[in-house]
Amino acid sequence: MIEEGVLFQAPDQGVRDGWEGPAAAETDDSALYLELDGWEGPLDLLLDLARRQKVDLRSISILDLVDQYLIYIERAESMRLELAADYLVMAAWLAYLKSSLLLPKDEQEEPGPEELALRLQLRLARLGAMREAAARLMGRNRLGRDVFVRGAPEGLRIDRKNQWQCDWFDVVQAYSQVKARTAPAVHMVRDRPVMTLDSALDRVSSMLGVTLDWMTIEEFLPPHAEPRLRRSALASSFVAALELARLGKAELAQDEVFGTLRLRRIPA
Amino acid sequence: MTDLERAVEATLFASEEAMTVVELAKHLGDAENGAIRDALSVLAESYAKRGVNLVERGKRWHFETAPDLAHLLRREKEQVRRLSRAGTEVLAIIAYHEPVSRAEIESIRGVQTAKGTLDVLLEAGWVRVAGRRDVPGRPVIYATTPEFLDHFGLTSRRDLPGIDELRAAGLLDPVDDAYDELTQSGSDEGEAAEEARAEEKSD
Amino acid sequence: MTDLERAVEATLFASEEAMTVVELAKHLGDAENGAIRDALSVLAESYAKRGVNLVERGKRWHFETAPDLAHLLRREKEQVRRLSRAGTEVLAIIAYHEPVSRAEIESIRGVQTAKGTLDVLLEAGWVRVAGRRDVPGRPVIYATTPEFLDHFGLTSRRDLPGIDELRAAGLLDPVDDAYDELTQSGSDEGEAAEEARAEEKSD
Repeated sequence: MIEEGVLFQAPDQGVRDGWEGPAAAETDDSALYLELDGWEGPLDLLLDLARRQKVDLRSISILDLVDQYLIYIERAESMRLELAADYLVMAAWLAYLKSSLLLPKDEQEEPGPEELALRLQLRLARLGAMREAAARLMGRNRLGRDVFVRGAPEGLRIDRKNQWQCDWFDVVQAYSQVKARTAPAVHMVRDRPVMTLDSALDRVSSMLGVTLDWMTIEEFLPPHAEPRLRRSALASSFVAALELARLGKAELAQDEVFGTLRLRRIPA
Repeated sequence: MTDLERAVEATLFASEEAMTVVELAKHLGDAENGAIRDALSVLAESYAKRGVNLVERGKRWHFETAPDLAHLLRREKEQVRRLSRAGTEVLAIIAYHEPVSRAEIESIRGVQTAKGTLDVLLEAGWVRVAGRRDVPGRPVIYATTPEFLDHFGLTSRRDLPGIDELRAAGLLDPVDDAYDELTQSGSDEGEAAEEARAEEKSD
Repeated sequence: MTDLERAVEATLFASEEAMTVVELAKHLGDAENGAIRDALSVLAESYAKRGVNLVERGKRWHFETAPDLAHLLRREKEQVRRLSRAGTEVLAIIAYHEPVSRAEIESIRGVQTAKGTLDVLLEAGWVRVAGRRDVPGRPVIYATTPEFLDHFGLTSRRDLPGIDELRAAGLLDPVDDAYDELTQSGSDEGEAAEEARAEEKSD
């Protein structure tokens, strides 16, 4: 009910009459009590009472306003209406303000009652301004209620289209790469001097038969072999040594990692 | 009617959303912003007296029905969200004071604001979180959106009803500032206030 | 412009559906069908040269974009994209061997060809389907288009350099070297993986 009063007010009407509070239409005091829920806090109630003075908010009588508020709260209490705490706090504060305003000036503490009254007046003016602004805003022609956009717009759509780019050189180069990549490859393997595992086995086991002493693995290699044959011989002799150790015909020793590998025959 | 005017007209008629000058220029390919702006004002002028108007809302343009025909078209039920009284007040405070924190809203209204009230405004798309105030506690601050301008038929925030008068009267300033202003001369309160107002009005 | 014309204009604009004269008359309360009809023809006339037209379709009236501006509703945006390596290779093979089937392209390239790669070439307008090969399975065969020659500045396909010329131009040699290096150090896997990546990129 309250919202409707605001929502459906014609704009000019709302501006001229100002805020139509929940009790503004009621002149009978008793009706006030029943609509206590309509106020959004004590400041709201004060504003409504101030508006009833029918004068510019800036020239309202704070003393009159305080009296009205206090009477209002008293009567509410006498009717045993339950009042929210903040209404009572405001009542106490206003009672204090009233007594201060009536006291001789030199007995005042800081801030003085005139300052407090002025600040209250300023607050009410600000709330009142926003209330009027809200009413005017809600009274405007609103989209979807008073004014309408096109009911069935066709809609705009953007289709993306690719513009592909490639040049002559790319095509020719790609083709040459395909050709090169898929051309049959011919592999030539050169004959290399190697010592086979079998010949290494023969050579190592026959040489081990000569003595019972430790011999380094290098001593088993052909003495005047060219480097590439020597590498091959080292590899196959090492494998041969492992094989002989596995068969229990030889034992291996190496004092440190990458150290000299030594071989010795195990007597049968 | 120029080709560009026709193109702008057709595009805005067909678009499901209001469009900025830049969006229009982009959609129309090689058109320049200045030319688009000229076309828009020619169109707005030529539609001014029709049943449909071309309007600007927060830098975005769209066609809408003329406000004086509201009585023929008004649809109450589904279209418009009904705001509580608290909702309308909070919305007005945000619009006239933006950006504004919840504490500032509450100090103007003199009551606490239920969380739901702000949520309704955020959900309606009329209010957005506009960052945080650089003070202790870094409170969230709120501001209005382009949809707010759209919905209430405002070209920009300067269009808010009575905003110039409210500003001139100091009614958008905090109470503390207004109090200092009024009591600057240190003389009798009433006279100082009168003088301050007189000065402001003459500005 | 009369009040009724404005009202009809606004009503049709805001309506989600096209409306008949009778529906309009009903919506506008006390208007007579004849008056509505007059208003519609005045409006249709006044919109005839605009970017938006008022048209009648099967006794129902509505606004629509002027036919010559339909292209504004569905705009095409071109974006320039470079052809992928796989795409370039397939294009080159088609150009050198046309007409050629997909299986033949794959056997020349030594890798499978993703469907997207051929689609891109068809979309670019450089390649066309040139019929079917008269062998079992009747595979589709591809050839280049006049646009291909256009784009690459060729008078005819014979302008493409031959293998001997490619070698003479040094286009084959550096590739050979690079290829040898690849196959000596790495395995076939490396090459295959690289191809697979190239294929993927083209999608």
